[in-house]
Amino acid sequence: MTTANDANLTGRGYWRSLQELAGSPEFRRHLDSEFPDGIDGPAAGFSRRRFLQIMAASAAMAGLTGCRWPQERIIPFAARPDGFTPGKTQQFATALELPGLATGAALLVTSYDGRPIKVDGNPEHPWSLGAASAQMQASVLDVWNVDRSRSPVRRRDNQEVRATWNDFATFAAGQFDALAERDGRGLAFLAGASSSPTRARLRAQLAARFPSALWFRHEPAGDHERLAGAARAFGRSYRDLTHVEHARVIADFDADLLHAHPAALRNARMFARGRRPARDQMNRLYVFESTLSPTGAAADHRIPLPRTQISLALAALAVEVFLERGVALPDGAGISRGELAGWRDRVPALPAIAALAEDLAGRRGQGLVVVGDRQPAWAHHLAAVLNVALGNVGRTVTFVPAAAPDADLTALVDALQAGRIDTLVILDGNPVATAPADLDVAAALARATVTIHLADRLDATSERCLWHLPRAHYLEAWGDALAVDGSLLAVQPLIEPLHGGRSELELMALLAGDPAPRGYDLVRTTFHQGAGGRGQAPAASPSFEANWRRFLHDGFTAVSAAAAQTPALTGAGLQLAAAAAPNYENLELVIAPDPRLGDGRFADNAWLQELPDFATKVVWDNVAALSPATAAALRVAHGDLLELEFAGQRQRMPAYVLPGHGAATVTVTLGHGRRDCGRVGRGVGHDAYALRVAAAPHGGIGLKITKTGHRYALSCTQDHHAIDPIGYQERERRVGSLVRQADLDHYLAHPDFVDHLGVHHPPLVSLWTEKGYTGHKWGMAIDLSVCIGCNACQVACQAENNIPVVGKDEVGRSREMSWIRIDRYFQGDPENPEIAAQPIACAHCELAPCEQVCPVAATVHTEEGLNAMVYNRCVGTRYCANNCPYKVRRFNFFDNIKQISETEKMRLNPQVTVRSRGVMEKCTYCVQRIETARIAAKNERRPLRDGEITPACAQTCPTEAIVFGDLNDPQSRVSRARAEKRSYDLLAYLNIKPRTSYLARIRNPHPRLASHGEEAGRPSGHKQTGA
Amino acid sequence: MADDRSRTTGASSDPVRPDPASERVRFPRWSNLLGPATAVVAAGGLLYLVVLVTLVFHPRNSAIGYAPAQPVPFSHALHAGELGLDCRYCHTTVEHAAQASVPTAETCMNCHATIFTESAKLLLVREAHATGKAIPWIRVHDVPDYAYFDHSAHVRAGVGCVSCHGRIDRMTVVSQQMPLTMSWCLDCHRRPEPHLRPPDQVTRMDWTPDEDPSVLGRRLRDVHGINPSTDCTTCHR
Amino acid sequence: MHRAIVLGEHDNTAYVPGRPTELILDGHTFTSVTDTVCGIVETPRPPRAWYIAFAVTVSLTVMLFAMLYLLITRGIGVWGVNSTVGWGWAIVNFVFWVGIGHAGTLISAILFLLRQKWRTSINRFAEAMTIFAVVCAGIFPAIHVGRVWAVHWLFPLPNYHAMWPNFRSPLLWDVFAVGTYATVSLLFWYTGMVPDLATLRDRARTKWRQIIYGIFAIGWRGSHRHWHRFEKAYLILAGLATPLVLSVHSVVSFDFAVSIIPGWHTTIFPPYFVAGAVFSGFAMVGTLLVPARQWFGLKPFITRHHLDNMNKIILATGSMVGYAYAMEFFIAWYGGNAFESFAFVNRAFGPYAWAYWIMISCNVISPQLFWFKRIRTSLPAMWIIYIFVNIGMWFERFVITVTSLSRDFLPSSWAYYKPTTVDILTFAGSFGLFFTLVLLFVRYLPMVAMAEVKTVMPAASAHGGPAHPVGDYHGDIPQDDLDRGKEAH
Amino acid sequence: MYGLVVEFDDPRRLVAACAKVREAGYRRWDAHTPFPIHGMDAAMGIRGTRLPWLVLAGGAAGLGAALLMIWWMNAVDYPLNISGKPLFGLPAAIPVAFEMTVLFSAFAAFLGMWIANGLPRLHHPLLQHEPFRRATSDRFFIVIESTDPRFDPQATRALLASLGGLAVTEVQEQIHEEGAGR
Repeated sequence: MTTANDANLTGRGYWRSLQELAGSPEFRRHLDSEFPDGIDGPAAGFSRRRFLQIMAASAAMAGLTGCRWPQERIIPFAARPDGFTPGKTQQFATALELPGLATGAALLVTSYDGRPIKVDGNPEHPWSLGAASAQMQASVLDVWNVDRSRSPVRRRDNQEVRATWNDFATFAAGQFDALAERDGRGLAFLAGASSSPTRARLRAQLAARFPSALWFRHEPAGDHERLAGAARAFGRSYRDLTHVEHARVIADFDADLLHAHPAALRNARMFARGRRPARDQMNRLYVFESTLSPTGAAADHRIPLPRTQISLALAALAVEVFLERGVALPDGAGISRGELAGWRDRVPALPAIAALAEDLAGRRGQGLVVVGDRQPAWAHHLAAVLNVALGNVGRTVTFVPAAAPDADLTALVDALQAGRIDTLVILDGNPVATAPADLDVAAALARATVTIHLADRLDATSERCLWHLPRAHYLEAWGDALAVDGSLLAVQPLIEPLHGGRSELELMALLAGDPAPRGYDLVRTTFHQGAGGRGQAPAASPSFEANWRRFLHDGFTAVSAAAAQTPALTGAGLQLAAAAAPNYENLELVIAPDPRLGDGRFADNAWLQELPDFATKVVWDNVAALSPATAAALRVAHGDLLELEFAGQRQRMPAYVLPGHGAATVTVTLGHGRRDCGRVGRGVGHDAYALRVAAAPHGGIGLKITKTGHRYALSCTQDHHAIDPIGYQERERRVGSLVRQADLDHYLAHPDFVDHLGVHHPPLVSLWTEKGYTGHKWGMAIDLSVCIGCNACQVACQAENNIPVVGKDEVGRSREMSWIRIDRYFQGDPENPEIAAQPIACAHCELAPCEQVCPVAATVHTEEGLNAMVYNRCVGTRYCANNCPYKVRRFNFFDNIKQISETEKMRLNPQVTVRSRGVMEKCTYCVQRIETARIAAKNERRPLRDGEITPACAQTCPTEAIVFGDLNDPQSRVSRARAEKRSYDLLAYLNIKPRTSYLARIRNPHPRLASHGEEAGRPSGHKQTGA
Repeated sequence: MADDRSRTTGASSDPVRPDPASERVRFPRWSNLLGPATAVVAAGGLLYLVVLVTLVFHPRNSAIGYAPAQPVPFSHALHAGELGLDCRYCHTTVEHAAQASVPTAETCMNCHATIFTESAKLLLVREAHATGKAIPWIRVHDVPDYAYFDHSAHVRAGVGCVSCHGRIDRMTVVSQQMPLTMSWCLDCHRRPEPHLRPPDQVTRMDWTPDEDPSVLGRRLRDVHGINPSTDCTTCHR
Repeated sequence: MHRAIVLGEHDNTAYVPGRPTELILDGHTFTSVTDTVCGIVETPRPPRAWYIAFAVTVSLTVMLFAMLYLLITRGIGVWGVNSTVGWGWAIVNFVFWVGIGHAGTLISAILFLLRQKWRTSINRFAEAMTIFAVVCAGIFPAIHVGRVWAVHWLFPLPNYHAMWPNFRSPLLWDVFAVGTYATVSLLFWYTGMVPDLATLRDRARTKWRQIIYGIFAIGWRGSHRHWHRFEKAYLILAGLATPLVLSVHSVVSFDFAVSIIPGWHTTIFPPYFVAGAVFSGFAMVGTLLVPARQWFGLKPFITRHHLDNMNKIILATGSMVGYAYAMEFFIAWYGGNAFESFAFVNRAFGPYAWAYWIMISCNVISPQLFWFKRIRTSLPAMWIIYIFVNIGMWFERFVITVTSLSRDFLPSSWAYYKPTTVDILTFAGSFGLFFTLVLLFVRYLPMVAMAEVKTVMPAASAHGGPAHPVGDYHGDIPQDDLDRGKEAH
Repeated sequence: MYGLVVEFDDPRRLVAACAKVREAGYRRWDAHTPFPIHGMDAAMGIRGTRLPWLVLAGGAAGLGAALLMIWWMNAVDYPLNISGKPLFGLPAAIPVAFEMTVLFSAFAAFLGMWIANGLPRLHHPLLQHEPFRRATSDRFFIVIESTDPRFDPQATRALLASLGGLAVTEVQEQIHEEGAGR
């Protein structure tokens, strides 16, 4: 049933009600655009939900007919499903496997009238804890992308011919029966990494039907090294499972433990819980990395190194630990003290290593050494040895068995070239676009007679395959996956496939000979054979149905703690592969998946494209990042268009001078510059695959840089323009008072240090008697100690509040729309600076400067102290934005909502008004959630409970840095947070009384190490810097 | 040279002689009325404008009485009036959701499976029930999309259906009875007493308090702690 | 008696003790005054220059409206403003034009109350310019809002949202201040013009001129019983307009001063804005008068003495503005607020330094040249300085509005503002509108207040000697005036 | 006939003449000049106008209206918590109050003056009197209306002639149209 709210999905309803509009040009433009070419996609395969969407849309689009405002239709169900209340959101548990990680994340998806509109973490699941990464949350947008492929496509003499699944079924029947005749000789499958048990089961079935079929795996950003390392250490491939809650000393070697790691969400949460600023209660984080990651920013000690030198730093640690600290080598270490001694002169000498060794050795069983996927296998092996030796295994780290990776793309290409394959089924991925540049997949594909590609878009690979099959989005299909801890996750659809796509599982089942596979049955069967119903036939076991229902309801079945394994070392030999350090003549290239777009699978996602990169704050682009010293040495300026040459491959990229980047190292990120994706991502940024070679997938030494002489315009949400000396000095001077921080010792000595970092001002008094707030008094506290700047809150806010995407040019003009932004400041030594992240959103000041200047009272205070922004009253003078000291107000310079397709409008949150052109908008503390909760409480005649209301940003924050609640309730979490000594208000001297306050950042450096950027931490005297 | 001109004319004391060519225009006597006339017209026009805006263009006139023909000629007068069905029999979610929700074809068929099974009027309903293809009703009470109204909040507080929808039980074709303007909403949010009734009486169309409604209203307010807010965020999100 | 001759013009700028300066030269009589001033309006065809100028200004005006159409159909985004710098050229232009609109009323009202006889020659022109400037100014606040179609919400009109405007907002004060200023200036201008319209009516040759001027002259007969009330009303209007002049730009300055933005939040703004407004207003009057007196033979009325006086005022106000700039800096430093002091350092040496130094050189340095009488009385020199002042004052508003916003409290949101073509063309268009109105004015209305000029002519005094401006009742007349009055006869 | 008119070309003579006419005890008479002449009020015996009081009243009305409006709209009808400020604060009300005071007084002065002068009046016998055309340029006139109690065609004409003007002429009520309409 559609409602008034549905109509505002189009944002138009918002206008109609303004009688004044009738004459405006706006109105006329609507008339033109009033009758769009209906809903994208075929109307075939009507399901109830599908029907609803179409009716909803058409209702929304029922044009401006008649002089009254337009007629809206009410479309009731013919038969309403149980427990479904029209206009109320429902939540379903499901899961998503992020590219390359082969581990599922447990999710909770919000659905409105059958339309998935928001993705959150599953709070029940121990490895998600209600948090969700930016990518996970943005994945909902892909369902509604208009450039998804609409039907199977068959290629006949280079003509794309639309076909149907039936056509394919008939074709497949003939083709694969024939293959089955000859045991599947010449048949090969190419798939991505996946943990799905059902996929494993179906693969077994396929293997049974085609015994000699070949399997290959392609993951541009895979974890081969990790698995290989574990295999060497323990004799079989494992994934290490980190238990940060037990760790007091964390050594992160290029692992980005809190952000890009498979267990990042729980790691971040546990890391944060271990940061209580009290004696002996704070963990200590050492990070060795080449480019700047959120983990690095959160570290107590961050040591920027070229990627190739990081494993050597690890070796140095081993030397220090075993030789200097006298830690015994464990059995099966695979190396002797003598051999270790031989490493001494081959490893770098770093002061941090000694301190780290001391900490680790001093805290047996409370340390944690993790190594990243881009480090060589031997480093993973060595890390395992260290963890065993330090007694960490079983406490801070356990191991989960993982399937050994199949042969990789290189092997496939060889096989194809050798003509050993005539039928290739590509279940996942886009090898043509994402293969190393020196691997000609396209040509190889041509060697096979039958190539079948299952993909969500007609991409570069599809164009070279005989068959393209539309792939169902994970929110449209049944499936399952294993979480990082090995627990079974349910993947269940929230909506029928919009474009008749099918899942990987269904395709596999089809090829395995099942004429009409249903995802539901496939998963159910797996569940029945596994966790669910111990082998008995479903009918036979009464408990099964219950288990199954419970499984779908919870979204997962927990694993027993016993499942955590602590395998023994095999004693396989440890070889140190020392690499020469790069220098300015011989630079090092680092190729990493993009923190936002991953390996490129999210390239068509507008939210992620416009999400500022954590370090560079660049949107709609990727860059070649290098440190200031390197840039100076190479005479490269910020924004120069560079020509990168590596291993005979060339690519142009803009230079970004990034403080704290590894020396003589250049980092580029994958996933950008795709030519074969939809409208959103096509040609955005620069394709880093062009620099990749199979031999060195993560780059290496030997990069050459030449300046093209061209400049390149980057759009950043911060430092919009090259900063002049005056501005630079001022910024340096202010940061200390904006982001207040201190080392633990200093904090314990001077708990009130925050008060000495702001402007010294006379007592703040108002000229009038201020309004008291009885009843609720909403407020927020943000703990800078634990905010790692992962951007999750920004995407959560975007999804919850229908925040438009404006594109590269507009951001370049400083017109980004995000309600919450994460300010990132560098301080101190440009080569290894302090990095501070500070989330900023409307602080709902009690004496809000924005309100008094609005001539039409469009922004006013509520009785609970919210700074309400009334869009339908706003005339758009922008005075409020000018007068906002935090600059958190956002203005609709154009009619942003008209930019997005009718289909995408289906995912807008009907609880939030869609803002039209010419009105101001800003963070509302998610007032829609407050009102919904309030009404619920009122209807039940009970008071609101603390924690009952959670804004989207707080809900998704992996580190619980954001706390929201009632300041009048002394027991509420937010009140307790604000009661802390280190709580301070930003720009307090203005006497605006913000409702959002910050908890100063407390760092826990090793006492013997002079903490870098210490001037930021230790207030030298009472300097008057800003507020 | 401009200078010269001024000097010469300046020097000549030759006065301006009325040019015989131009006969002097004489304004007739009635032209003296032009002044007062303009004043009257201006004042009158202003008044007219005010009347136009405040009375004629007011939603009271544009919105009230809006009664579109529905795809199915359902008569509330018959069902709610004569048969005395309770509102909640069909509008099932009104007490616990924002939307009262229009009944499903199933609901209709609960009765019409057995009575008037052949009626042509019910064709669409039977079809909907059979095919699952819903009936596209036309919305009558349509508040702007940026105004968020919650039925449950009002019904639980004891605001009678009549207060906003009028005597539905007398309508063969449903029509809008109230302006549904912001000021109209505010009136009740500021003085809810006259519209409050015991929650169990909410759906009674013909209910009248046996005491002074405002007195009862005040009591109900105290009992249920009803204090409607006039904060913007109460309705606008 | 002999007079110094400069450029073939009588130089009446010399101060001769004991003898008031002659304000009307070339022995003009009442008749010749009427002939000269009315002659301009009555010539069947104006000089070709007028047509050319008119064609240019009209096309600029058309462009202005084209830009407004673009703005209203596409959105504020067609301008250069962004989330950090929410106000750009639109507001700059608004303040600029309002400022220009100050000279007229100042000349008519304040100089009137100060018994400055010399004002009579230029006040009509200046008042006209005021009205037109305010018209141009009025456009910008209206169109700079995001939803023009809702702009009437700024007025306290009854509505069924039951909502009222917020009277705490300086923008609302603006609505009232500028509205009142425009209205009162118009009344003042029209009142003063009625007797001259009557003159035109009575001289009119053609039927339609008689009818149209007749209607606007509302039957003025020069009855002295009317003159009596007329003078009183005029005096009162002058008395009202004087505080109004001061209030308008004070209120405009509140838009900035009442905010909390460093560089805006300054108590010196009201006086500083008013001085600046007078400064720019006189510059604009001069810019127009110097050519006008040349082309329309008004040199005997708008004499070098008049221009000299105006230049002195420009020198005075220019110095005030310069003092204000200095004082801003001093207070920023002395106040000890880090944000405030940075705002000013940033103005002078930050990304917008170029604008700041243009402002300083045009507003502070160039008018100082008026200390030299040679420059003060040289037509080309003063005209060039007028132009500089106009430019400088526009940049002052730009500097205040944009630099303060572009770098306020949080360095993370600092941004640079660049105008778009639309911004530029809109501003150019507003000049088109302004000059179109000016050209129409000089073509169809008396440029000099004849009735007032006549009162300051020697022949006008009942006691002989130069009479006193309208409204001046009991000023006693120095002896030698009487003598000169006699010798004139 | 509307009245008798004498024309002058010199303001000084006019002033003297006016004094004489006044001494002669006429009431319905007037002087017409292209510009206000100093000393005429005394010569003609014009009493000060009460216009200032009207303006004062206008100003008071404006001030009252403004304050009342602001207080009622922001503090009574829909009180909103804006920046935690008082619902009605005099300082914030001053600018608008001031402007409305000025606006109302200006209208009072403007309208009051014209209405008191009986203008606009497009039709008037004098405006049809040919010589009178120069009354707005360079000539000065004294008019004695025939409706004045002391008016006597001969005596009045004699008096006017004695004033040293240029010429004494008659002004007709109507030039064309229905001859003597009254």
